[in-house]
Amino acid sequence: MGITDNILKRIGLGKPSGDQPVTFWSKNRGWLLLAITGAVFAAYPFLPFISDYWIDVAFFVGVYALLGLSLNIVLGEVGLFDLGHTAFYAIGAYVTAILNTTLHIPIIVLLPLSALIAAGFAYLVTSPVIHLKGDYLCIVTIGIGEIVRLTMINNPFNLTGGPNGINGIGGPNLFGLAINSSTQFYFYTWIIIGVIVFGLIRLQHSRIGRAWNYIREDATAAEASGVDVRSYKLLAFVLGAAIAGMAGNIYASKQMSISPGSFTFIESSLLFCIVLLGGLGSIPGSILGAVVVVVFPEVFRQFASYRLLFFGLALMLMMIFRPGGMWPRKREGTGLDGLGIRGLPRNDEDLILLGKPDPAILKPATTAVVRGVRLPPVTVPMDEEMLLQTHGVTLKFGGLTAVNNFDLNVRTGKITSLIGPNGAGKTTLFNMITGIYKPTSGQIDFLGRDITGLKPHTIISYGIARTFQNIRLFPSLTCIENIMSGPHCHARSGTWAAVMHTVAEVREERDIVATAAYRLDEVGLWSYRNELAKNLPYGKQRYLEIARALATAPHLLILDEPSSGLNDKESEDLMVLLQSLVKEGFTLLLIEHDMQVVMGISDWVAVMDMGQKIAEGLPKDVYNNQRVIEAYLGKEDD
Amino acid sequence: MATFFEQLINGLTIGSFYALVALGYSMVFGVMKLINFAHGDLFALGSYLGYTLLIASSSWVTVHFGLWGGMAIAMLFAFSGIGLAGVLMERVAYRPVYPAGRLSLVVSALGMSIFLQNGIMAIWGARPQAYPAAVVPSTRFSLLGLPVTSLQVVILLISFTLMLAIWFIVEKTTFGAAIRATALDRSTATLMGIDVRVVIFFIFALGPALGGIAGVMNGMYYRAISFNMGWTYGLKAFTATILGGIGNIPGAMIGGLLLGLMESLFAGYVSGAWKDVFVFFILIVVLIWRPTGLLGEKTAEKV
Amino acid sequence: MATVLAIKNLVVNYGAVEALKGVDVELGEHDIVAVLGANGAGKTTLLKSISRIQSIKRGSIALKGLDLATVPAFRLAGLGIAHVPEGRHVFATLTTEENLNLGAYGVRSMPAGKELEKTKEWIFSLFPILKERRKQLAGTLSGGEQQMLAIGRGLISKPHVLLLDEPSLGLAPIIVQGIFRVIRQIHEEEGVSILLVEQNARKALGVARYGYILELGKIAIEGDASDLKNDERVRAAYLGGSKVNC
Amino acid sequence: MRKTVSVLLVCMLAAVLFLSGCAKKTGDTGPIQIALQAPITGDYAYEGQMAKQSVEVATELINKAGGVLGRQIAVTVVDDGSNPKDSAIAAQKAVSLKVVAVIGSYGSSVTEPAEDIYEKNKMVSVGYGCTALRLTVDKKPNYFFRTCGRDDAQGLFFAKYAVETMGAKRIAIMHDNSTFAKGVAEEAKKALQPYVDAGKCEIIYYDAVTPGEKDFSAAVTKLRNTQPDVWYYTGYYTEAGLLVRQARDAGLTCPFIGGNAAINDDFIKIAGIDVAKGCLMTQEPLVTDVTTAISEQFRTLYKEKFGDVPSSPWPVYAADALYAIVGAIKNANSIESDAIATAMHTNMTGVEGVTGAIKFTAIGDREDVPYKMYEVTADGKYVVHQQ
Repeated sequence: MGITDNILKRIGLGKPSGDQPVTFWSKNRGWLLLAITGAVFAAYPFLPFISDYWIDVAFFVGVYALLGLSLNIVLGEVGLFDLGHTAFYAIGAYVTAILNTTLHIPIIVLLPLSALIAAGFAYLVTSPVIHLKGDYLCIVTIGIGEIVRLTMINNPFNLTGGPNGINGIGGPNLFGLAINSSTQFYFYTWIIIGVIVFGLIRLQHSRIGRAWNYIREDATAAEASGVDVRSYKLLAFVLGAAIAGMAGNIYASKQMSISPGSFTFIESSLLFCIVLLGGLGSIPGSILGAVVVVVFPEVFRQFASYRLLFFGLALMLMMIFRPGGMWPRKREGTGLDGLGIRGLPRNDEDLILLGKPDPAILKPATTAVVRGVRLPPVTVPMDEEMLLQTHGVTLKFGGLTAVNNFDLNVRTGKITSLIGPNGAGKTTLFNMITGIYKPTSGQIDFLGRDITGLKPHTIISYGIARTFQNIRLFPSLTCIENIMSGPHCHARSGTWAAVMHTVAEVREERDIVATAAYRLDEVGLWSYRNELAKNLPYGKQRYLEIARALATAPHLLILDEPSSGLNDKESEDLMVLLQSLVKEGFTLLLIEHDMQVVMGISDWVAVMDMGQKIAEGLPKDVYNNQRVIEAYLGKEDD
Repeated sequence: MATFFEQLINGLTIGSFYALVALGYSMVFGVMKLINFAHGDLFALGSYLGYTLLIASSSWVTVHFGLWGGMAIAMLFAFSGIGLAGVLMERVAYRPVYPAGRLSLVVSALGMSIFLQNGIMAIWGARPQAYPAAVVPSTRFSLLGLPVTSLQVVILLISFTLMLAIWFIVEKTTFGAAIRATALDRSTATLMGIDVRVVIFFIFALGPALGGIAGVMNGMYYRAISFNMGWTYGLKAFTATILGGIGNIPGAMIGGLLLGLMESLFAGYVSGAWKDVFVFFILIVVLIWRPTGLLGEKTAEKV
Repeated sequence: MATVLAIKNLVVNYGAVEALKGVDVELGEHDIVAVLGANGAGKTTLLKSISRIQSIKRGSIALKGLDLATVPAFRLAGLGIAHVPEGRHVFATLTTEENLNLGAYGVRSMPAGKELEKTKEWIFSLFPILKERRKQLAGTLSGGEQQMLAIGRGLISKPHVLLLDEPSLGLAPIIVQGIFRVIRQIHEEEGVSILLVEQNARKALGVARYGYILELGKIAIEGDASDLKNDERVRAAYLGGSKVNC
Repeated sequence: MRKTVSVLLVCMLAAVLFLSGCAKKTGDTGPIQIALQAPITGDYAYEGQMAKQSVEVATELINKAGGVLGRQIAVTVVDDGSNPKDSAIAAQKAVSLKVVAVIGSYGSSVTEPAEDIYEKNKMVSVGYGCTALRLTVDKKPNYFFRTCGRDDAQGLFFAKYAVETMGAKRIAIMHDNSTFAKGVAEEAKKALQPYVDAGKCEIIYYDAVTPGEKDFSAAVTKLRNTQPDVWYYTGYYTEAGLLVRQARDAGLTCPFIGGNAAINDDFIKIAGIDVAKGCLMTQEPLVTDVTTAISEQFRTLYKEKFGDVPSSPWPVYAADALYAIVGAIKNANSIESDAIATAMHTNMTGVEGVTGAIKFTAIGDREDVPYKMYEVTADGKYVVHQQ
C-alpha cells in the first residue's frame, strides 16, 4: 500500500498529514483512485465517440509507453545515453515473427521468450562497451541500432525476410481466447503494462532503483560507496531490453507483419523524447510522454505535410517551457514515506536507535563473515595491531612514477595521517588502496587479506570506506538517500525480491534506512534528511559525505583532506567528530594539509614526497624533522 | 592497384564532406557540450540555399561570373546564410534550454532537426531537386594516370584549406585559445576578459557555415539534393566526430576522412549492403580500444 | 588613502535564498583587505559579484567612481580588475603559457609582443617553477603549481585590483607560505590593491591591513587586522583555540 | 484484501476482452466517401503528395462526369508517413471514417499492415505502388487489389530482354535494400536462373547501395571491375541518376537498365542529359503513351492544376485505383464492400483507367500489365525503345 500512497502524495492527492479528520475518502484514497483509473481504462473503448481507430491509437500509446518505460530504466534511472533502444524492440519483434512463422510457437509463449532473447542480446552487445562515457556510449547504441536494422534488411540465412520483413504472424491466444480485435489488443496491452508498472515502481523504491540513481548522479562516488556500477548498468540494459522485447512481441502480433522500416533511428529518438518529455526517471511521466508522442501527430494528421513541422516545434517548446518534463519525479519533501519502505518504527527516535550498530560489527573481523558479506579466507599472516599495510606499492603512469615503493602501516583503532606536498602522490595511493587504480607492483593487505587490484565495490564491502578531496555526493537525491548507499554493499536482495517484497527484502530495506538514519543523526544532519544534497551548504556536505562513508560500516575510514575549505573553528569541530569516531571503534587514515588537525589528532604521521616516503613517526617528531620542513612544512615567516 | 587509388580518391572526397560537417559538430560540442542533431539538416539547408541562388537567378551568377565564380558565390551565400541560421538556431532552440541540462538539449535538437527537415520540405517540396548541369563545372583530366574531375580536385582543395584554417584558428591563435578556454570554463573565461557571447556566436556561426559550404559542394558534386539528406550526413558526421574524439578539431578531420575511406574500401572490395554494419562495427571496436576516440584525451578522471 | 573599490549595500540572491544581505566593503589604493568568514557566509559570492560573474540584486560596486554595473563582465579585466577564483580554475588542456597569455586577453593596451613577454618574465621571476612548466598542460601541474599559475594569470594583466579567493586552499604549508610571500611582494613592490578572501584567518590577518568578517551574508565585525587578531569574538569563532600545541 | 481486489480487477478487465464490437458502414446520401492512404510525409513524401494530386484530378474528372450511382465522390487523405506503424494507424483511421473503399498504399512493407486491417474489416483497398508478390500471392486476399504490376512480372521481363534481346552474358543487378527494389532484384535473379542453368549468362554482380547517400563511387568502381554486359538497377531515380553519372565518370560503359522506380524526369536532371541519354527502363506503359480519352483528360487537367504531368508513374496508378473503385461500384450498383469486391474480381467490364482497361485476377492483381522497355531520348523524353 505504501507505494500507491507515495505516488498519490507526489501528485498532490496524498493522505493529509497532521490531524485532519480521517474520512472514508482519505482512508481509502489509494484504492479509490486506483479503481477510478482502472474504470476509466476499462470504459475507454466503450465510450460512444471512441472508434476502433482511437482504440488502436490507445494501443499504440501502450506500445510506446512500454518502450518509454523500458528506455526510462536505462536513460532515466541510470542516465545512460541510449539512442539505439529500438534495437531491442526489433529483436523482440523479429524473434516473435521468426519463431511464430517457422516453428509455430504460440505468441503468448513467445512473449517471455522474446523478452529473454532481447535481454540476452542486450547483455552480449552492451557488456564490452558499458564502460564508455556519455556521448561515446550514445554513438555505440546508435551503432547497435543501425547494425540490427541493417542486418534485418540484409536477410542473413534467409531468416528475416529482408526489407520486406516477415508476414503472417499470428495473434496471442489466452487460454483459448484469441486476441484479435482492436479492443482486445487494447486490454491485453494495458494489462501487461499494469503488471510491468507495478514491478517497476517496486524496483524504483528498492536498493536496485536507488543504486541506479546513484550511478546516474555520480558513477565514481557510487562505485566508492559500494555499488557495482558495471553490473547495475548491465542490469538496467538487460531489464530495459526485456521490456522492449515484450513491446516488440506485442507490436508484431498486432501488426501481423513486420519490416525493418519500423525500427529506424527515428524511432529511437522518439523514445528518447518520450522519456525526456515525461521526466527523467518518472514512470507516469514515461506513459504521459508516450501519449504525447503518439497522439500529437494523430491530432494533426489532417495537416498532413505540416504535422511533423508542428511536432518538431512542439518538442522544442516543451523543453523550453517544461525542461524537467511533464511529470518529473519529485524526491524532496516526500519524507521517509517517499522511500516506500515498510515496517519502519513510528517515530524518528526509534528509527535512529534501530540503526545503532552492534559494536561487534565495528571490530575488525577475524571471522569470515562481516555483515552478510562472505569474506575470502585470510591469506596473509594477520597482525592484530595492523589493520592495513601496503608493501612496496608502486604506480606508474606511462613514464611517470606517481607512487614509488611505498610502505604504509595503519594501526587498528588509531588515526594515521599522510602528509606531503601537492602532487606527491597521496591521493593516488588512496586510490590504489580503495581500488580505483591498480598498482603496477606491490601488495596491499587489509585484515589479513590481499586486496590488491580488487574492484572498489568489493573493497568497500570488506570494510574500507572513503571520502573525496572534492566532495562527491549524489546531488539530486535527498540526504537520507545519499547515506542509504552506504549499507547497499552489505544487502543481498535482488530484482525478484525487490519486486515481490520478500520478507528478507523488507527487513533489509528497513535496516538500510535505519542505519542511514543513525549516521545522519550522528553527524547532526537529521533535520536535513529530506533536503536534496546539492542544497546543503559546503560544510554540511562534508559531514554528509563522512556519514555516507560511515554507513558502510567500515573498519577503516579514509578521509581525503576533510578540513579543506573549513576555517580554523570548523576544523576544530571536525577534529572532535573524528576523535569520537575513533572512540566508537573506527580506524582513520587521513590526507591533510592543516597542521592543526594533523598534529592535533594523529597518532602516527607518514610523509610523502615525489611518490616516496621521506619520514614517518609520531607527530612531534615529524614536525621537527629537517627533511619534512624543507620539503613540506617550510618555515613560518611570522 | 589503379582501382585501389580510385577508391582512395573516392573515399577522400566523401570523407572530406563528412569531415567538414563533423568539424561543425565538434566545434559546437567542444564549447557547448551539445550534440547538435540539427547540424545535418543545416547542411541540407545549405545545399538548398546554394541551389536556390543558382536557380533563382536562372544561372545569372554563372553566366556573369563563370562556372567557378558561380560556385564561389553560391558557397559564400550558403556560408553566410547557414551561419546566420546557426546563430538563430542557438537563440531560439538552445539558449532557453541550457539551464535544463544536456538531455533536454538533445530533445530540443531532435525537435529542431524534425522542424528543419519538414521546413525544407514545406518550402522546396518533397521531390528531390537537382543542381542544373549548366552550373556545374565538369572538366575531366587525368592526374597521375587516374581519371579525376576538376570539381573533385577543387572540392578536396577547398575542404583541406578550410580544415587547416579552422585548425589554425583554434589551435594557434589567441582567439582560438579563448575558444578553448570558454569550452573548459565559461565563467573563468569571462574573468580573463573573454566575451563568451562572441565566442558562442562565432562557434554557432562558423560550425554550421562550414556545413553550408559542404552542402553546396555536395550538391554540385552529386547534383541531387533532397529534404531528408541531412539525417544520413548528420549521423555519419557524428560518427566521424566520435571516432576522432569529440570536441577535438583534428580528430573530427581524421575521423571524417577515415570514415569515408573505410566506407569506400569496404563497399568497393567487400559489400555495399553490409558497409554501414562494418563502419559501426569498426567504430565500436575502436571505442573499446580507445574509449574516447582516436585522438581523444586519455586522461583519467581525477578523484 | 584613496578608495579604489567601493561596495555599497550589496544584496545577492540565489533563488529565494539571500546570500549577501547588504554588504559594504572598501578597498583603498595600495591596500590589502581580508574578508573572512565561515563556509557559506558569502565570501566567494562577494568576489563573484565584483567581477560580475554573479548577478546582483541590489547595491553598487564602483571602481574609482565608475559604476561597474554599466560595464559588461568581460570588460573588467581591461579596467584593471583581476580575479583569481577559488579552486584555481586553470584551463586544464591549455599549456601553462597559453593560460598566462589568456590572462592578458582582456587588456587591449597589451598586445602580444614585447610588453607581454616582459610581464611574463616578471611572473616567472615570482614563480620560477612556471617557467620550467611553460609548455606543460596546466591540468598536469600539481595543486600548488596550479595555484601559482592562477595567480600569475591574474597578475599578467597588471591589475590595479587583485581579487584573491582562497589562495591557500588545499595546499601544503610550504606552498602557502610561498604564496603569501608573493602576495606581500606584489603589494609592496607593485602597489597592487588586494582583496583577499581566506579560510586561513591567521595568515590572512597577518598580511592584511584591514579585515571584514562575514557571517550569514552580513558584515559581523570589521576593523584593522591587528585589532581583529586580538578580538575575543574573532578568536573564538575563526582562529580556533590553541587546543593543539606543537 | 489487497490481493482479492487485484484479482477482481484483473478478472473484470479480462472479462471485457470478450466484449468487443465492430463498426458498421454509412448512409446513402451525400457524396460517396473514399480514402486515400498515402505517404504524405517521410521518405517517400514526394510520391505520396503526387498521388494525392493525381487522385484529386481523377476525382474532379469523375465528379464532372456525374459521379457514380448519381452521387458525387469525395476523397479523404490519411497520411501513413512511409512507415509500417503509422500505416496501421492510418488504416484504422480510414476504417473508422467508414469510407466505402480505400486507395493505398505506396510501398509494400507499408501497405502490408494496412492490407491486413482492411481485410479484417472487410474494406476494399486498392494499392498503387506496392509490388511485392506476397501481398497477393501469399495472402490471397478478398478485399485487396492493386493497379500496379508485380515484381516478378518485371523481373521476368528484364531477364528475357537482357538475355534474349540484348544477348547479355555478364549481368549485374543492383538494388538499394528497400522493399521494392530488393523485391524486383530478387525476382530478376530468379527469372535469370533458368538462363544461368542453361549456361547462357551469369550474374556477376549482386549487391545493394544505401538509399539516401550520394556517393556511390565505391560501388560503381567495384561494378566496373566485374565488366558487366548490362547493368540493372531496381532502386529509385535519385540514386539511379547518381549511380549512372558516377558510373560513367568511373569509366563503366555498359548499358544501364533502370527499374520502374527509376523512371522519373528527375533521373535525367540528376544524371545530366549527356549521361542519361540512352538509358533504358523496364516500365509499365506511361501515361503519356496511353491514348485513351481518360488519359487525355487526366493529363490536361493535371497540367492545368499542377503545371506538369506527374513525374513518376506511380501516382497515376493511384488515380487508376480510384477509377477501378468507381467502376466497380457502378457495375455492382452498390457501395457494400462485398458487392464491390465481387465486382472487382468478376465484373470489370467497361472499367477504364488512365492507363487503360482495368481488370483483376482472382487474388487481386491487375491483369495484363504489359511491360515495355523505355529509353531516354537525347531531348530528355522517355519513349518506348525500338529495337
